[in-house]
Amino acid sequence: MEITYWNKKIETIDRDALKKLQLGKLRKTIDSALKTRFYKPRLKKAGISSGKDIKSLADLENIPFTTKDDLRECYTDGLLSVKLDDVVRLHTSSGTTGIPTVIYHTRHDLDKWTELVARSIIATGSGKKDIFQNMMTYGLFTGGLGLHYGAEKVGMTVIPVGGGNTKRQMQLMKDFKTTVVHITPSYMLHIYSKLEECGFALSDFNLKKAYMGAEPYSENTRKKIEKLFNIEAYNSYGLSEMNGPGVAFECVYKTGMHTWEDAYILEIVEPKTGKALGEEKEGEIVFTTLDRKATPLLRYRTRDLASVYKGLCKCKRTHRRLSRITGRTDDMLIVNGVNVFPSQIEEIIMRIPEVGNNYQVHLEKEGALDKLIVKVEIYSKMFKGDLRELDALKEKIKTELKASIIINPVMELHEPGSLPVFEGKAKRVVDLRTKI
Amino acid sequence: MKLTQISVFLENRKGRLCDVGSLLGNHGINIRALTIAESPEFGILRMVVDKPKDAVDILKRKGFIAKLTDIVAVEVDDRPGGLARVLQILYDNSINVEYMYGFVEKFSDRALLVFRFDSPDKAISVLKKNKINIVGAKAMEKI
Amino acid sequence: MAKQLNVFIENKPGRLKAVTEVLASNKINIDAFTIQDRGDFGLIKLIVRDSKKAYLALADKGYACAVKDIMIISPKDKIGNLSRLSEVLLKNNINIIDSYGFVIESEKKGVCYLELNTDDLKKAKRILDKEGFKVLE
Amino acid sequence: MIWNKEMECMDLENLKNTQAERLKKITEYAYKNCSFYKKKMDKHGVNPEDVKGVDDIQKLPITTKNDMRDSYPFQLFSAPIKEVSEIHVSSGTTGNFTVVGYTKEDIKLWAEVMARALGCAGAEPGDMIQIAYGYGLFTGGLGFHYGALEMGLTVLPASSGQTKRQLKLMNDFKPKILACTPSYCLYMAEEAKEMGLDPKKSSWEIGSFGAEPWSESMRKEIESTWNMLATDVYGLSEIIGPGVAHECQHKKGLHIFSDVFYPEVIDPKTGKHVKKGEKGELVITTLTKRAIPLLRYCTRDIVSISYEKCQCGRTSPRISKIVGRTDDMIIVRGINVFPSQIEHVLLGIEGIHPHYQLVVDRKAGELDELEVIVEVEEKIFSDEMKALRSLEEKIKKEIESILGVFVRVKLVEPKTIERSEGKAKRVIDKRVL
Repeated sequence: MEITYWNKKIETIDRDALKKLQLGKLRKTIDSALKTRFYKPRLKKAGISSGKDIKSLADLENIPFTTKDDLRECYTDGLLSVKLDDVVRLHTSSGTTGIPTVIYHTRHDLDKWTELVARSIIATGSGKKDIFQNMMTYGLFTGGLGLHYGAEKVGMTVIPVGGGNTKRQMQLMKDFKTTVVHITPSYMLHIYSKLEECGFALSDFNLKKAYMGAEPYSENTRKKIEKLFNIEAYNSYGLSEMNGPGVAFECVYKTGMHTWEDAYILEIVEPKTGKALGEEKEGEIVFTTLDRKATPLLRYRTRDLASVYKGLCKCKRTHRRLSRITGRTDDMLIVNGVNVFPSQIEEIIMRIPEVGNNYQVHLEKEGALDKLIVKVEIYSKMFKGDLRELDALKEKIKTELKASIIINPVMELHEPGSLPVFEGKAKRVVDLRTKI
Repeated sequence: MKLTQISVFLENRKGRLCDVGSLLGNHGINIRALTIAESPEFGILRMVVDKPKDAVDILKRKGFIAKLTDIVAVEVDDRPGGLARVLQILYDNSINVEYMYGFVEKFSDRALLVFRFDSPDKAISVLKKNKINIVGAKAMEKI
Repeated sequence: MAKQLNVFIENKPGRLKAVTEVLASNKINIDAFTIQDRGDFGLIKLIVRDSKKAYLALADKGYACAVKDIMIISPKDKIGNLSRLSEVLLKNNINIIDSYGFVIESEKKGVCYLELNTDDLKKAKRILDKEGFKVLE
Repeated sequence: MIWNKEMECMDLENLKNTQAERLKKITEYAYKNCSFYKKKMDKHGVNPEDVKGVDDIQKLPITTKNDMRDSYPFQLFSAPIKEVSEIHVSSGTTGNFTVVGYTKEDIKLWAEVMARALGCAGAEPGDMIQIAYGYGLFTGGLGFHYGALEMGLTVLPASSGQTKRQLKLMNDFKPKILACTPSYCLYMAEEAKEMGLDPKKSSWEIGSFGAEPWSESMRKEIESTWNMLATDVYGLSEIIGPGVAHECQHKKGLHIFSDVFYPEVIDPKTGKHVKKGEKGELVITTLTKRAIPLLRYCTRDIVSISYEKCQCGRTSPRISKIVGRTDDMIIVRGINVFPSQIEHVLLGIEGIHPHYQLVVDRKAGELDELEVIVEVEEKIFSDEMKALRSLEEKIKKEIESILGVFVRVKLVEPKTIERSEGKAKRVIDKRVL
């Protein structure tokens, strides 16, 4: 197999040199973290008042973890370590009601991110000649713009479609002979199931590869997709707190995702105790950024569960490989690639006076895609006996939910007392999806 | 035993019901029962009339969209629970009701229910077995 | 003014039966009813003799229900009478939310239930009285 | 600020020379690299050598939207596809898309003209911009994005929709510049009041509004509601996307960047130039584009052009606001809609070959509503509510997936859509701009 590199020197750097590089970058990151309102007192308390206080990578353990809640508390500028003038872009996570999180980028940060994505693309064997159809949403969501910049850097021809609109996706794949797509696995399966209905056949396409991420799925599903489309499918991992896609990516050997360790320090910890775990042990992924000037993050708990593979990859890249993500430590749901917290749904529903005290969220598969069904009881005290008002109520809840969680739910109105009663918001979520 | 009902597509626009009524009236067609199923934008007018085929022809000639559907009409006792009993029988026999309407107890000793089933023949045999009186076309004309 | 009881039900087997059972066990007789459906849910609209009692019986069981003023008219069962009724309402700009009706005695009289906007009710009664339609209490 | 003084303030004589130079080159480039243009020019009996100055442009044949449709997908490309770095499509008049491609140089050009456009609006490096145009295939979002990064602004890539989130972002990050459609800006004011925000105290000082027609009275309303300066941006994806022309702070017409987009105004009936200052169809030639250069592209937009020097110091000519269209295209929430597209969808739904009508309306403070009225035929009538509602739903979904715009579908009785000479009137535009 032919192995191609975007930045061979860094990608195949020997481990000792990599560690040295990490240490140097970590010191700089600490210095820039000390400029933020959030980290300054925290690091001082841990006895760190300069990057020089870090003598070895082992000292990292003295630094407390950073959590999603910390990020929320820092909204808007508690974690900003440069002047706003030097920021060229910012991304926020969803949440019109709950507190969102924000990550700032300087031009340097964007260039580094773009490089990581370019490396990832080249690692799969793609290049300048490829036609790349990006089916991830553009905008504040990092999935779209992240791959976009990397693909342009590599010199691919980018078709920036964004998500949805299956028929149009297929038409474009056919007309422009798309060779690579960036997509969620469930949407890939959905496309397959809709081929005939939309008037296309696999022979219309020239597809060679799929980059799949943004939701958990199994090895079997990868194999299935590869067989159905006769393509190679690569796992991609990223999260907006760590820029977005391009944190870890599979190479042509498809044995785990190379985590770009010159840009991130990777730790796997036991979720309850926070103790470091060895290779091949499943635990929570923790990252420290090494190349981000605007928003440095130290030991960020991703809440994603995975393990690190043993040994060196045949591609000679020395950057360690992550297994696929096996689960979450919290109740976050991933619906068609979009992150949703049950608390977001509850907050909206409970604000609407015509809704009774009980609700339930069902997740089902409709074909290959996820369907979010929100069942609410109507409130007998507010019921006026008019069907038109119920129509309007349904529409109202739908619009409000769509605005907050970006997903268009199916709304069901139920009689008072007809839904089972549960304590706690997580229990109200019934996930009937079969794992893919 | 099945009766024929006519269904007409109507916009939710003032005066459309009036137009149908006068059109049928002018042609000597008598409406025995009617109900409207409506959505915010349009409605379906459902009627039992004495001459359904003629009625549909007349309506179509005037540009209405109308069609004939089979329904089943039954009579029940005029006392509390009369309706509940019929529904119990249908439920126990898992007969699916697409929609239903109509019921008069106060003004006569007869109470009439109009059903649309997805399998009317099965429904008829179940109702008969349970001694529910089904109203035929002839009896309907006499109402 | 006549009362109608509107009850919210899910469109699934047994719901209508459950409502009528509550009424039967409370010895409440149903004079007329219709269903307005929206696919997955709908309203049963009931005319009962004691709507307040029926309301309490159903509300007690947790049903979402509401009592609405409506109008019951008993027009003569004559060809064209329905069209005359709707014409009168149309001419006076009265909008019908929902209506249903039957013939009670052939060639003699029918009954027609009209659900109107609350503001229109009094006006409609006055007009229909004047036009010779019998409005039942 | 004036982003590119050299080009934007060049004296007219030099500008003409630059245009002539570039026109010669692009004509030759298109003739050599694009079989479509070779054929077209040969048929028209014109050679690249015939073009010696800008006035010779009239010797060249015009390019129409239909040409673009017929050459789909690749015939208009003048650069090999591996050199194309980005492709955008917009929905065409019927089944096919209208496609545009960009090489790396074209993307640079796009960033450059958008930076100029933002400069016209009054942006300065270091300002923050909230981009509420859609990102993705629609050129609005990415066009502004590239231009803003080029100028060194801080970008909030909010994309379109999700009004509450937009307002929260505005409130939390205090961006100075807003880019969106003008009707969306007004719509946001209503929502802001509901959220307890005072639009007059918003952080937005400058708006760059476009992608749909709007009027002076809308401008006044936006400016007084939000206490901000509202400027107009013009562009179309065939030419490059946003960034073809932009108003400066004097708001007396939109400066068209004529050193790269050469404008003409023609009488759509005769194809001849109108007299200076008269209204006509805007025709644009891209003077430097590589992937898909367009010679004399008919925009179907009706404008007039003023060549007088502007108070701002820019010499680039100014086009008036778009006063109308030469075809039946309507713009709904920034998206181009052709009645023929709707017809295409209805024909695709089994058994329907009906009369239909599009009604566009805009209530005060709300967004455009597109209603598709369809006459019910016997074939599709069912006496079950569920069946009719799902038919409505199906039509709605199909149209939305083709157009990417929210619609309402209304089923009506036969023969209720007004006809003239037996044909139904296809579009009713009730909007008061």
